Amino acid sequence: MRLDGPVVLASGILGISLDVFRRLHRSGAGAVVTKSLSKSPWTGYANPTVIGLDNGGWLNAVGLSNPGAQNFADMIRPNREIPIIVSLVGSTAAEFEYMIDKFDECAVVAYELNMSCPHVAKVGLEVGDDPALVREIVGAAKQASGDSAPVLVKVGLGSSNYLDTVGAAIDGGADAITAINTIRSMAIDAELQRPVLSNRFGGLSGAPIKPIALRCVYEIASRFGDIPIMGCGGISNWKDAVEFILAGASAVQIGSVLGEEDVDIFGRINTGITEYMERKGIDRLQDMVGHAQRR
Amino acid sequence: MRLDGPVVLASGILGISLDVFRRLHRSGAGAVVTKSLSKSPWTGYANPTVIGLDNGGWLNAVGLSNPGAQNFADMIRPNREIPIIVSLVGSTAAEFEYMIDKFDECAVVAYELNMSCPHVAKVGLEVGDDPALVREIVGAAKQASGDSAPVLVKVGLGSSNYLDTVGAAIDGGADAITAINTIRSMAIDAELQRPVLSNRFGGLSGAPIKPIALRCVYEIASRFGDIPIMGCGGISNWKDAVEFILAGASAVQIGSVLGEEDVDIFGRINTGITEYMERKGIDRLQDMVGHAQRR
Amino acid sequence: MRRDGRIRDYPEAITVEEVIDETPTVRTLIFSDDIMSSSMPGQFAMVWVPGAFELPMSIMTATGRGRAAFTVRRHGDASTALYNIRRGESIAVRGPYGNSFDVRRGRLLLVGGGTGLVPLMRLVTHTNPDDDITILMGARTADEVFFDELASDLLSARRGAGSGNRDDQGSSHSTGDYNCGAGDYNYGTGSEAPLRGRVIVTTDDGTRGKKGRVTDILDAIVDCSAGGKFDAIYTCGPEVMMYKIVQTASRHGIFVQASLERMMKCGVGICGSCAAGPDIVCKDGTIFDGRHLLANPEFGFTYRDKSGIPTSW
Amino acid sequence: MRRDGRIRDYPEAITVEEVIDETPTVRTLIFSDDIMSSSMPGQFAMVWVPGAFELPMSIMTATGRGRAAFTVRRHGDASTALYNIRRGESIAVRGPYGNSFDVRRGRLLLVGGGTGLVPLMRLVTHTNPDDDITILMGARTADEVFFDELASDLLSARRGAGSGNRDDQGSSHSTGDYNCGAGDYNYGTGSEAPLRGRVIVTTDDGTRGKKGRVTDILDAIVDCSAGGKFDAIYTCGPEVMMYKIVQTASRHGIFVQASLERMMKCGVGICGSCAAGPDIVCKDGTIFDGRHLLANPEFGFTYRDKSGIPTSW
Ligand SMILES: Cc1cc2nc3c(=O)[nH]c(=O)nc-3n(C[C@H](O)[C@H](O)[C@H](O)COP(=O)(O)OP(=O)(O)OC[C@H]3O[C@@H](n4cnc5c(N)ncnc54)[C@H](O)[C@@H]3O)c2cc1C
Ligand SMILES: Cc1cc2nc3c(=O)[nH]c(=O)nc-3n(C[C@H](O)[C@H](O)[C@H](O)COP(=O)(O)OP(=O)(O)OC[C@H]3O[C@@H](n4cnc5c(N)ncnc54)[C@H](O)[C@@H]3O)c2cc1C
Ligand SMILES: Cc1cc2nc3c(=O)[nH]c(=O)nc-3n(C[C@H](O)[C@H](O)[C@H](O)COP(=O)(O)O)c2cc1C
Ligand SMILES: Cc1cc2nc3c(=O)[nH]c(=O)nc-3n(C[C@H](O)[C@H](O)[C@H](O)COP(=O)(O)O)c2cc1C
Ligand code: FES
Ligand code: FES
Repeated sequence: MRLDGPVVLASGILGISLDVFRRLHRSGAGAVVTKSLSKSPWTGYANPTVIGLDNGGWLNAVGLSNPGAQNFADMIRPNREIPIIVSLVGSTAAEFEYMIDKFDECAVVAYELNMSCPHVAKVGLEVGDDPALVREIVGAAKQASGDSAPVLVKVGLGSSNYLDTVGAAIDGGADAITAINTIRSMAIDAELQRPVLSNRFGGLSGAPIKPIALRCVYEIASRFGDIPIMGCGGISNWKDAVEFILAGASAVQIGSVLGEEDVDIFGRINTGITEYMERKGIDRLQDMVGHAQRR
Repeated sequence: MRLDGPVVLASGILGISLDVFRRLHRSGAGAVVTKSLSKSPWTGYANPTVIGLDNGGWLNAVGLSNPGAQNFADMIRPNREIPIIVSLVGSTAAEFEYMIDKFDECAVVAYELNMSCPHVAKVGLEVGDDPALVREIVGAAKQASGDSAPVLVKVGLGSSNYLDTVGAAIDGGADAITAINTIRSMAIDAELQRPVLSNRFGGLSGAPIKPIALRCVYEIASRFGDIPIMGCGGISNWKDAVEFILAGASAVQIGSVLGEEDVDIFGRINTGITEYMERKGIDRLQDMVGHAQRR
Repeated sequence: MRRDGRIRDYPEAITVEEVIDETPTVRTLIFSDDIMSSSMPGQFAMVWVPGAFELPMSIMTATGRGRAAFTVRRHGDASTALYNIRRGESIAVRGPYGNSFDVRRGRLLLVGGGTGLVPLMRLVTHTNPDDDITILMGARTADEVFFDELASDLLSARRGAGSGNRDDQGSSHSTGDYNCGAGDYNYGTGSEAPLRGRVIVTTDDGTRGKKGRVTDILDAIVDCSAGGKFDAIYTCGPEVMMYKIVQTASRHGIFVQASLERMMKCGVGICGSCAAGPDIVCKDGTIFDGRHLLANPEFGFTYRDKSGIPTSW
Repeated sequence: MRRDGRIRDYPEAITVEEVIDETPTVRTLIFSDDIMSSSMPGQFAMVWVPGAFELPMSIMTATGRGRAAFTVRRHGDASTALYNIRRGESIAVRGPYGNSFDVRRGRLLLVGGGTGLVPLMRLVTHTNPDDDITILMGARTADEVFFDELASDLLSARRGAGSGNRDDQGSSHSTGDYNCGAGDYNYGTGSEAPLRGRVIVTTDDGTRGKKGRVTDILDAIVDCSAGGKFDAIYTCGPEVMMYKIVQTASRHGIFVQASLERMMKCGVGICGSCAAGPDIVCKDGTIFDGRHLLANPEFGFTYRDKSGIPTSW
C-alpha cells in the first residue's frame, strides 16, 4: 500500500473535499482516509453532533453523513497524486461490492471497511460484532477490489471481543487492521438535564482514549503477529505516534487533534518521529514496529 | 441498603484501613467500599502499579493486592458506625460463599462482587464475561448473605456485552449494579521503549472514562428499569455526580479524583448536589434519578 | 500551533437575560458570558437550543460587562427555536470559534445584509475614533431594517470619539442619502464637521433609504470616496452579495474581507462539513481576504449540503 | 483543595549524568530535572528502574541549576537495581509527592540515619544563615558514614553565612565530640566565633565520632543546649529511632517533625498501601508533627506489608 509517510488522516475528519486532501497531503499527511461512504448519500444526525470535553476529548455522533460513494468517486476521480484510502460503511456484502465498483476508475490506495462506528444502527459496530458477517463482507470486498487495492478493516470496542473481529477479518482476507474507532459514550448536561448530542449516544475520541487504543494495537500485534496495523485513537504528538509504533503499528492515523492544532501537525509529527529515530539510531521505521512487545 | 449520603468511596481506593474509613466517613462519604478481597491474602503486582497520565486519567494494575477476607473481617469487626460495603473477588461460587461467611459478625451494609477488574487472570472481567457463571455466583452470594446484606454486582467493559452481565446478575438476584470499573489500557514509554506498568496492561480510571461510564449507567437504567445503580467512573465534582444521577444512578462512587483532591472532596460534592437540588427545586434525590432518560 | 485564547468546547448553559425585537422576524438575545463577551469581531458560537438544534451564530455585542448577545432571524426550524427563546430560558453555548477581522485603520467601509450585520457591529467597537467609517446596510423593506440606530450609537460611542456625529447620524442614518457631486463623497446632513462615521441604508423597495441593493450603490460609494480611497472593506451577508463586493473591491485595489457561512457541525476543524474548496471555514475563517476568496473555486458558487454534496447557492 | 505546584504523575525518562559512591553500599545518582530540582525539602519521587521496579526515593540536592539526585542504599532487588544504574543510563521519575518540612527559624536539630539524611540535606538548603543548626547522623561503622562533609559544606554555603564555620566543620565534623560542661553545649573545636552549624557523627562500633546510636546521645544534646532550647527537631530514618526522638522532643516540649516510610504504590493518595492509622502517608505526609504521630496507633509499631496486613517493625 502506497503511503507517503506514516501519519495518516483518520476517517471522518475533514474527509469530504479533495481540495482539503491536497492541503493535508502538502502538510505531510502520508495518506488520507475519506469520510465513511455509504451506498447513497446520508444527511446524518441533527446538531449537536460534535462537542468538545475540554480535556482533549471529543464526542461525536455525526451519524455518518456523507455524499454517497458515487458522488465521492466523481469528486476524486481526477486525483492521482494523493494516496487516498476510501472508507466504506454498509450492512451487507453486496453494498460493499457495489461501492467498491464505483471507484473503478479512481486511484484508490486502499479501502478501509468501517466495522466500528459506535452510534449508527445496522452498520459499523453492529457489523463488527458479528464475526461471520465480517468474514463474509471482507471476502466480498477483497474480491471486488481484486488486485487494485488492499482492504483494511477498522475495528473498535463493541459488545463482543474485538479480537474475534480482527480474527474474522484476517480469515476473510483483510490486508491490514485499523484500530481503533471512537468508543460509545455520552454527555448529559446537568443544567439542562438532558443528553447533549441529538443522538444521545456518540463516540469518544481524542486524548482520553489513547491508553485504550494503545492496548488494542498491542494486543492485536501480539495475538496476530504479522498483520500490519494502523494505530488510531488519541494521538496528539510525535511521542504518542512513536508509542503506537512501538506497540505494533506500522502507521498511525490522527483525527481529533485537528480540533486543537493546525494542519501542519502532520509535518510536526513526521519531524518528531524522524528526530526520535535519529536519536535512537533507528534506520527504518519498520525496525521499531512492535519493539515494546519484546520488553 | 444504608447509605449516609450519595457519594461513596470506590473499591480499591484507600480501602485497607478502618482508621482511614473513619476519616472518609467524617469527610462526607456516604459509605465506603473496601479493596476487593480474595480468599487468601494477595501481594499484587510489582511497581510500577499506578501511574498518572497528567490529564485527570490514571492507569493501575495493582493486581488486587489485599489482606484477604479473614484479616479484613478481623479489622472491621469493631465497626458499627461506618456503612462499609465489602468488595469481593474470586473465580467460583464457593470462594464467594467462603468469604461472605467470614463477615458473619461484621456490620456490612452490602457486598459488591467485583466482576470487572480488567487486569487479573481468572477473576473480575473473566468472570463478568461469562453470564452463566455470573448468575451462579450471584445466586450463591445471595444465599450466603441471606437477609444480612444486599448484593451489588460491579460491571465493566470486557470482551462481551456488559449488558448481558447485568442481565445475568439480575437473574441471579443482584440487588443493585455498580458501573463501571476501570477500562483495560496500557502505557508505553517512548524513551524506554517498553510498557510502563509491570503487568503491561492495567485499568484506565479518572476523567477520561467519564463519558463512557455515563453511557453505561444510562444504558443499564434504560434497559433494566428498576435496578438501583451506583454510578462510577471519572467523577470529579458535583456536576459529574449530578450527571450520573440524571443518567439513572441512585448514588455515585468516586476514586481517582482523590489523587488530585483532598478527602474533603466528599463533602464538597455533597454540598454541590444539595445546592443544585435547591436551585432546581428538587426535594428528594430520588426525584432526579434517571431524569435525563425522559428527554 | 496550538490554538490559543479562551475557548470552551463544551456547551455551557446560559440564561437569556433580555430579548429585543429588532424587526418582526429578528430578535437579539442578551446574556452574561465572560468568554463570549471577550470574543473578537467576526467570531461565532455554536448555540444549542435544548430539544431543538445547535446552530452557528455570530457573537453580537451587548452593553454591560461580561455580556454578549445573538441576533437571530427566524427562518427554518433551528433559527425559529432560538428566536422563540424567552427571557429567563436557557440555551447552551460553546466557542468562540473562527478567526476575526483584520481591523485596519483609516477609512473603512462595512457592508452587511440582514444578520450579516452582527459581526460588523462588534467590528465597529474595535475601531478607533479617528477611523472614518461608513456602514452600508441593506434590507428588503423598511420594516426589516435594524441595527441602524445601534450602528450610529456604536460609531459615536467609540472611546473619545471627537466629532459629535451622534445627532447627525441620528437624523441622517435613516435617509440613506449620499451625494457624490464634484467627485465629492458627502454624507447627507450638510454638516461641516468632519464626520467620522456614517450609516447608509438601502431597501429593495425603497421604503427606507436608498432604493435598491447595497451592491447597486457600492460602485458609486467606492468611486466617489471624497475623503480618499477606502483603506478596507468588510462584508458579511449573502454570499452572492459578498462575491460582488469582493470583486468591486479588488477592481479598486482595496483590501477586503468577507465572512463566509457554511454548514457547521463541529466548529473546530474536525468534521469537514464547512469545507469550501481547500478552506475549512470554521477554523481558517470564517473571515477570508478577498484575494484568497477569488482563488477559491467554490466562493460565490457552491456550498456543501448536509451530506457534503456541493450545491449551488 | 486541588493540589497545587508542579507535579508530574507520568514517569518521565531522565538520564543519570553523574554517579557518586558515598559508601560501599550507598550511591548518589545526579540528573537534570527542573520539576524535581525545585521540590521542597522532604518531598519524594517515585523512581522507576526500567525492567525492574519502581521505588519511593527522597529527592536529594545536587549542585547545578535544574539538577537533582537520589541517594540509594543497595539492599533488596529494587534498591540494588537503582544502585547499579550507571552514568548515561536512564530511569524514569514522577512526582514530587508528599508534603515538606515546616522549616522554622532559630536553633534547629536535624537527626538522620542512613539514607534518612537525604531529605535533611535539602532541608539545610532552606534554612537561613542566622539559624543555628546541629546535624546529628548515625551509622553502623565508619565506612558507612556519608554526607558528613556535604552537610558541613551545605551549612557554610547558606547564602551570606556569616561565621566561617566551614573549616571548623571540616575538621570537626568527623570527631563528633561534644561537650556539655557547665550546662554548656559546645561543639568540639573551641572556636570562640558563634558557630551557626555543626555536624555530629555517631557509629554503633565507635570507629568514627561518638560510639553508640544517635538516640543514645540525644537526651544529652537536647538537655545541654547552651544556646537555648532547640526551636525544632527534624528527623528521618528508621521508625524505631524516630519514635524515640519524637518522644524525647515531646518530653522537652520541642516542636518535632518526622518523615515516615511506608509501602508506596501510587504516591498520590489513591491506593491506600501507605496507610498508617488514619494517615495516608504519601499525601498527608510523609512528614508529620510529633504530636500528631504520638496519636497514631501504628507509629513506631507497625507498617502494612504488600497485602496490606499490619506487620511489626
Ligand atoms: C458563522 C455563521 C454565523 C452565523 N450567524 C448568524 C447570526 O448571527 N444570525 C442568524 O440569524 N443566523 C446566523 N447564521 C445562520 C444560521 O446558523 C442558520 O444557518 C440560519 O439561521 C438558518 O437556520 P434555519 O433553522 O432557518 O435552517 P434551515 O435552513 O431551515 O435548515 C434547518 C436545518 O439546517 C440546520 N442548519 C441550517 N444552517 C446551518 C448551518 N450553517 N450549520 C449547521 N446547521 C445548519 C439546522 O440545524 C436545521 O437542522 C450564521 C451562520 C454561520 C455559518
Ligand atoms: C518516602 C520514602 C523515601 C525514601 N527515600 C529513600 C532514599 O532516599 N534512599 C533509599 O535508599 N531508600 C529510600 N526509601 C526506601 C526505599 O524506597 C526502599 O524501601 C528501600 O530501598 C528498600 O528497597 P529494596 O529493593 O531493598 O526492597 P526490599 O525490602 O528488598 O523489597 C523488595 C520489594 O519491595 C518493594 N518495596 C520495598 N520498599 C518499598 C516501598 N517503600 N514502597 C514500595 N515498594 C517497596 C520493591 O519494589 C521490591 O519489589 C524511601 C522510602 C520511602 C517510603
Ligand atoms: C467527527 C468525527 C467523525 C468521524 N467519522 C468517522 C467515520 O466516518 N468513519 C470512521 O471509520 N471513523 C470516524 N471517526 C473516528 C476516527 O476516524 C477515529 O477512529 C477516532 O476519532 C479516534 O481517533 P482520534 O482520537 O485521533 O480522533 C470519526 C471521528 C470524529 C471525531
Ligand atoms: C488504584 C486503583 C485500585 C482499584 N482497585 C479496585 C478493586 O480492588 N476492586 C474494584 O472493584 N475496583 C477497583 N478499582 C476501580 C475503581 O473502584 C473504580 O471503579 C474506577 O477507578 C473508576 O472510578 P474513578 O474514575 O472514580 O477512579 C481500582 C481503581 C484504582 C485507580
Ligand atoms: S464545522 Fe466541522 S470542520 Fe468546520
Ligand atoms: S502510596 Fe498509594 S495511597 Fe499512598
